[in-house]
Amino acid sequence: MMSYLEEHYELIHKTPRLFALHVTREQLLDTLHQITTHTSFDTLSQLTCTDWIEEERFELGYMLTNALRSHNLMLKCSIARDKVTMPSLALLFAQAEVMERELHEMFGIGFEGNETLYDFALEGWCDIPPMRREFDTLAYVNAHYDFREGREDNLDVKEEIKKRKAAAKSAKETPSGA
Amino acid sequence: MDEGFIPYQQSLEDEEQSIKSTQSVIEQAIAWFRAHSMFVLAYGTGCGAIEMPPTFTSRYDIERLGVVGVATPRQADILIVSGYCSPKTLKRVIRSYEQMSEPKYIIGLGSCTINGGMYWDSYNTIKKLDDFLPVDMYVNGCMPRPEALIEGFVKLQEKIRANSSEAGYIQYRTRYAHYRANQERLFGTQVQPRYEENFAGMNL
Amino acid sequence: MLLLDLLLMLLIAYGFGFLYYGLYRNLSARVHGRFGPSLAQSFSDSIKLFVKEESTTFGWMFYLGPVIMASGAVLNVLFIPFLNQGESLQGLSSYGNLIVVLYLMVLGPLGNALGVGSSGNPFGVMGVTRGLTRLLALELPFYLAAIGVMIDAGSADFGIIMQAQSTQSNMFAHPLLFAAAFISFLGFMGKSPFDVVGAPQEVYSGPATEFSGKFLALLMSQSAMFSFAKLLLMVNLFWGGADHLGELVAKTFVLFVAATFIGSVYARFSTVQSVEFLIRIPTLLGIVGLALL
Amino acid sequence: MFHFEATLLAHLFFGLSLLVILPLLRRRDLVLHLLLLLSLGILFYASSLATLFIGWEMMGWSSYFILASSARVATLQRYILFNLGGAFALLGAIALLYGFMGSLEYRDIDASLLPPWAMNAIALLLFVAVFVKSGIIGLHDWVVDSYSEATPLFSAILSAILSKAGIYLFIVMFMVLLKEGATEPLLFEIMAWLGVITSIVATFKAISQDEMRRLLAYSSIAQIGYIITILALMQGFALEAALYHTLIHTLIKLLLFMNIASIIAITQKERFSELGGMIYHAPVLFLLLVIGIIALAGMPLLGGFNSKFLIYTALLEEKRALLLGAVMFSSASAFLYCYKLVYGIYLGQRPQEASLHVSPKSYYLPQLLSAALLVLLALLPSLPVGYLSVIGVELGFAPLDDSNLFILQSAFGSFHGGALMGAFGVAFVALLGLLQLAHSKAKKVKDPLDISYCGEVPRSETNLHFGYGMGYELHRISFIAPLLRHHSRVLWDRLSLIASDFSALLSSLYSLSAQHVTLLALLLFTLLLLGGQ
Amino acid sequence: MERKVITIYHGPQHPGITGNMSVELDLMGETITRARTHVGYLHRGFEKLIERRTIIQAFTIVCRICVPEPDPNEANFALAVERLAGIEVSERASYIRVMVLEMARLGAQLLWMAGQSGSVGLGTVGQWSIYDRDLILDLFEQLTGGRVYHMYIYPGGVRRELPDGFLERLSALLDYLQKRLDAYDRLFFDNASFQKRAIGVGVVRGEEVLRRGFSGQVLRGCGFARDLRRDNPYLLYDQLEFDIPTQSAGDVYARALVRRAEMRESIRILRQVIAQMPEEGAIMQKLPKHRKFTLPKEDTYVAVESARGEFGYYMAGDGSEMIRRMQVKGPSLIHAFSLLEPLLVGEELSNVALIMNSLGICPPEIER
Repeated sequence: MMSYLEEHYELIHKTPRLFALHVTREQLLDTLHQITTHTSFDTLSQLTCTDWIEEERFELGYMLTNALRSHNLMLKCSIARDKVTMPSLALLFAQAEVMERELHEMFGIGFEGNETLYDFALEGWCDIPPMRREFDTLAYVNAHYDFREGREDNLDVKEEIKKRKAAAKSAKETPSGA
Repeated sequence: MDEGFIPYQQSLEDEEQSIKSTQSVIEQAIAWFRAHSMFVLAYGTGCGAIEMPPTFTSRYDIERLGVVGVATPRQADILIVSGYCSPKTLKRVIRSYEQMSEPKYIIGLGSCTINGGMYWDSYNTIKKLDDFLPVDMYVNGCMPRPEALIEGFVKLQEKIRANSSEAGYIQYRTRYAHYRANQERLFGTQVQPRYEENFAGMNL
Repeated sequence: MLLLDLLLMLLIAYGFGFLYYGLYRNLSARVHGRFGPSLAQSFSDSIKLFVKEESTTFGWMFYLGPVIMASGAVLNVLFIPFLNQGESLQGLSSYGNLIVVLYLMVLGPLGNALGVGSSGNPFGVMGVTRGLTRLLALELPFYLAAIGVMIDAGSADFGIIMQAQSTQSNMFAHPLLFAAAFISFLGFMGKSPFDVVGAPQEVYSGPATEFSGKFLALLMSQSAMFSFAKLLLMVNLFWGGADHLGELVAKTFVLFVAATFIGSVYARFSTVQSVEFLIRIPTLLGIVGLALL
Repeated sequence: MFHFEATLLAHLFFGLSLLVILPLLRRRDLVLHLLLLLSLGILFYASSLATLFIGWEMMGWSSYFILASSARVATLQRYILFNLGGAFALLGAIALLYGFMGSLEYRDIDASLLPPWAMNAIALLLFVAVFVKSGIIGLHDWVVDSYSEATPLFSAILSAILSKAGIYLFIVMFMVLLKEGATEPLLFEIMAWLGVITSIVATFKAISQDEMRRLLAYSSIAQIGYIITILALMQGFALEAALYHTLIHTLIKLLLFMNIASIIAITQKERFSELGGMIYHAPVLFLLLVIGIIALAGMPLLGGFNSKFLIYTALLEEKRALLLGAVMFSSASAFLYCYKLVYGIYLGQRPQEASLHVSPKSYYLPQLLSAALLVLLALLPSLPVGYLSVIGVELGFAPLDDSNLFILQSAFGSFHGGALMGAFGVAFVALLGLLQLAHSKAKKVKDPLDISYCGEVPRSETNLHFGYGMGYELHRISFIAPLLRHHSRVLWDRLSLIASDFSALLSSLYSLSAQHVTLLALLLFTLLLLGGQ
Repeated sequence: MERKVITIYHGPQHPGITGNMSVELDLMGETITRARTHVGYLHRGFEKLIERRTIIQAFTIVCRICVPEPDPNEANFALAVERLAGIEVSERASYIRVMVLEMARLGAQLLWMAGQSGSVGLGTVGQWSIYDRDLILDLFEQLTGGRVYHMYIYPGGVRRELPDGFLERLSALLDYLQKRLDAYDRLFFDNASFQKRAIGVGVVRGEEVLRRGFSGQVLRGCGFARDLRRDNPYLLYDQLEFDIPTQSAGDVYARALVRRAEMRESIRILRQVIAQMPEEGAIMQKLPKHRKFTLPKEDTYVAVESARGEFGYYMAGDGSEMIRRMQVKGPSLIHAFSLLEPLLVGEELSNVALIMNSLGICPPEIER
């Protein structure tokens, strides 16, 4: 099983049971097809996406696993952050449908051929897709929610540490003085 | 009682004695029955739902206090909001609360309902439940233990017996505009039906 | 005098109904390994519901539904004699008979079903449909047993049926009929495995989904009285009724405890399964019992 | 013409059939309806078998023509075919009787002279006629189709009146004319079971219908099934129970069909899946229907219970435990379709696009009348017993006790209608008062979609109406599902195929060559000769 | 307009739903003609929050991803960080981790039993099993200080030494549970009424199931002995003896039987852990200081077998002290959508809760 991959692709050995290989967006469907037919990696178990904002790309990871569930192979595919569509794998793997739906909502990535790209977890979200790096959750929170003002005995941790240090210092100084 | 988040509760407890003396016998009896029979709509909005089963089953057996779980909001007296609320859930919680019959009370379970708790910087959880719904009793902790929840019920019993005009459902009725404005601000265009419109208050 | 008698009967049914309901909660709590609520808890619940400040209604039929249901339960209590002798606690039983009571048992639920339907809630109607579907199988064994008892006594009159058992109660004279009726009775009491009607995990709360406040209180009160009436019916038909109130309490209590314990160790049958089960086993028991008559 | 010992019976049936003039309300097919009334008069008051048959046929044809204005051709064919079959059976029975008696006059018939085989043959033929008219299961297809395709008003007539003609025929034939005949008891036993099986199967079929009138048609079949069962006992109290049930059933079906006619006039819809939520639009109609279905379900507090009670006690008296069990089973199953009827139309959710018309006021009159009678009968259950008892005496049975109008007597006990009504009324008023006085205020939901819906909010286009789904689960129940399939339709379709094949074969006679015809003729001649010797 | 099919929601506020989610059902009668899962009621944006937190800060919230069984999350998090940062864990710490994971598994199975029995109205089982689960939670409290959330398995080891006499108490508890399991057999698994409800319902079968990415009892219930503890071992599972129970029917009852056997296997593993655990040894490696604890710009994927199936973490570092991306994959994501939706079609409404519980669908791990 490994030999086929070794022969045809530049396989990265991450651990003895976890491999990775890089594909381009165009190669993806073809490679997947080859791998699922020629090796035992025939199950899609996870679809990941990492936002490398400084490199202007999303890195999608198609995690494949074999029928024995003993080895994992990750197909990595980088796409530009602005041109965000991918071919859908829904016809290849039934479970891809919902994973793509999730990434669509969280990153705004379109999947051509997936009919179910409606709301997944969020209802009526009209801001930047939340998992993109440029989305600042704290700013969003500040804009949309009110925080409860703290208790009266609520202490600012940093101030308090400083105060205590100062107190300890002065306490140290006082006995020396006395 | 010096710990935890209690200023609002504390203020109520202080008033309790003075209110009690002004109640008639019948009012006291009614309040007693209300306090000793609490039908709970346990809405498992978040993690808090996991401590609900122990509370209701043989280890902690909250049925001793007359607390019973019911299935639908119509039958319930007390709504437990068990943990963080995403706006999507909050809509359903509000809907359920509005379908309950007065007098109705809310127990906010867990730190997340008080101030967002662990998820203080999450874009999808609310930080202050009492902006949107009148919370009668908060039980803090992450997770609050079943004992804490029972304590919350006992305190709520006291509050119900005090028959205070500060009770949440009265607040919700009288200050509906305030709560509604907060809800609308959060939900934007996707608002729920208006509580006032649903109930014409017609007496048959 | 009659009026006083009727009121006393209603009072007894109401009181014991709630006591048994409290007992049920307590006993099943013991099975669960906990203490459970106080005996009067159900009574407190109903009072609390009566004094809720508001109750939601969907119109006049919704309002009348629980009233019809409760009236049906009242009629049931009044038309079943409590004792097998004497003048007191006979109620209106001389004005009716077993067949009347068998039909009165369905009157209330049907009336309430109208109220449920008028709310427009699909869960309520699904509960009603489940109830009526289950009913068609539930009644058959009970009817067969009742027919056997009536033919045996030569009358549909409660007094005569109970007199006919003065030497040997029907439970021992016709054990198969008793078995058939008892299985049905479990279903009538809404006990597992025949508790499909209001199954919260399936149809929310079934027929009770939309009822709140005083409506729910009325439904609770009537169900307490109604279950006492069902116990009475079983005692009268198969255990020869009771000579005095003490015996009545003892007999109904035994029957009740049996139903409670059986109920707490069975999983709920689905509608189809309960119908199929009831049509097969208890009905066969009933038919064989009738053949042996 | 009136020289006939069962005049009172005829009065009863003709009295009921006067309702035929109902459609005068709408002035449609007036002549045909009068013809139908005439034919019923001839049928009921006949004093000879010839008149009886003429009445029977006229009834069939006049209703056929009335039906023709609205029904599909296939339905009409089915109607006429089944009715012709029944009529031929009747004719056969009459012919046999004539063969033995030499007269068609009622007074000349003495059944004790008939040999057993002839009596049984006559009985069988008559059974066929009766069963076709009452739609015993297997012969019921025409009933359902014609009821649902007639004009709404004519459905009421079909169900309330015409379905009773078979019952009349049975009573006249077996309890009056052929009373002395030595009919095999097994035949009646079979008839009793056929009746109860019909009622069970028809009840389940009724539950699974989506169309209001089809549901009621099956319900009619089921109710007539009880009557057939009870008549098969051939006892006086059974006859009275059957007549009482006939009376009640006429009232109920009149009420229900007229109610549905009103609904059809208002909404132009016929299916539960298209209706719903009419209660607040037509509360009076709703109440009338509720009275109808409570009576139909045989609940105490309305007249429907009286006849059920008589039927049950009659069966008890005969110690027919299993038969009674089956009847009660069918009766308990009927609750489901009763509820489906009222829920599907009046309760539940209103359809979105509902353009409503006004119901003709005249439709209310018969409904109000029947409802009032049903209530009256509940209060005074023994009211018709006196009359029925006289009919029974007329036919040679023992009279019934009707000393107290409030009490319905039977050998197996009695009940007091007034006490039941009174107790219910007092309990109802008291509880209603209690509810009104309760501390809790009733708050009416303004938006009908404000229902407990698991926290979600139903949209206005979400379908929440369970009218179609009610009873759908019966298909899953192993012993009910086979009953719901269209066995009889398949059977008759296959028969019609065979018949058409056969007629094709016969028609080939015309195309035979001359030699073949000669040969066949010779063969036939030889056979005849042999037969003659 | 024909209105034959009604639409109802099964959840979110419904006693028959497993957690805060909903299934939109189209019903013909009570027969389901279409089912659609709705989630998002519990979305908190964990993956976003973790991007803003240092490792120790992230550690405190990862356990909250799954409420019934938080420890696989902690284990996954620790394993992923250790793999990226190149940290080795001592044997003793690994044993303790295995112990914690198996205790959590046992607790989750008991909780599942309550849900499964509750879905068929057999409340008594739930009352008992939640009590027994509470005894496990008591031990957790002694060990970690928390009943539900333990925050115990930290990258580099575990956070605390075992309290005195802990293993003896655990062993006593296991004896007790062993006895209780027999009681559950009588009341629940061998109960004819439960069998009647569960056999032949929610059948998942065929070779296809492997390709569709199912895991856990769904696979083991239809004859595939797949268990990451054996197939892709982590911690010390390759040194422990245990069986992977399977059933072939693929229905609700088969999955229940698998879980029944798994509870016994967990007890067996725990007994081995108690016997084999080294008396002495460090429980925590020396770690870089809080602000210096960085992950290299690399990624990895780790997965453990939770009580419901494969629970995997994808983790990518970027050289800073924050985690660049952590993506959680719980078994429920696939089960709740691509398995549940078609599985419900044609079933009765009564079986919805039954099937959902049997698949062990837990919404917080679907949407995080």
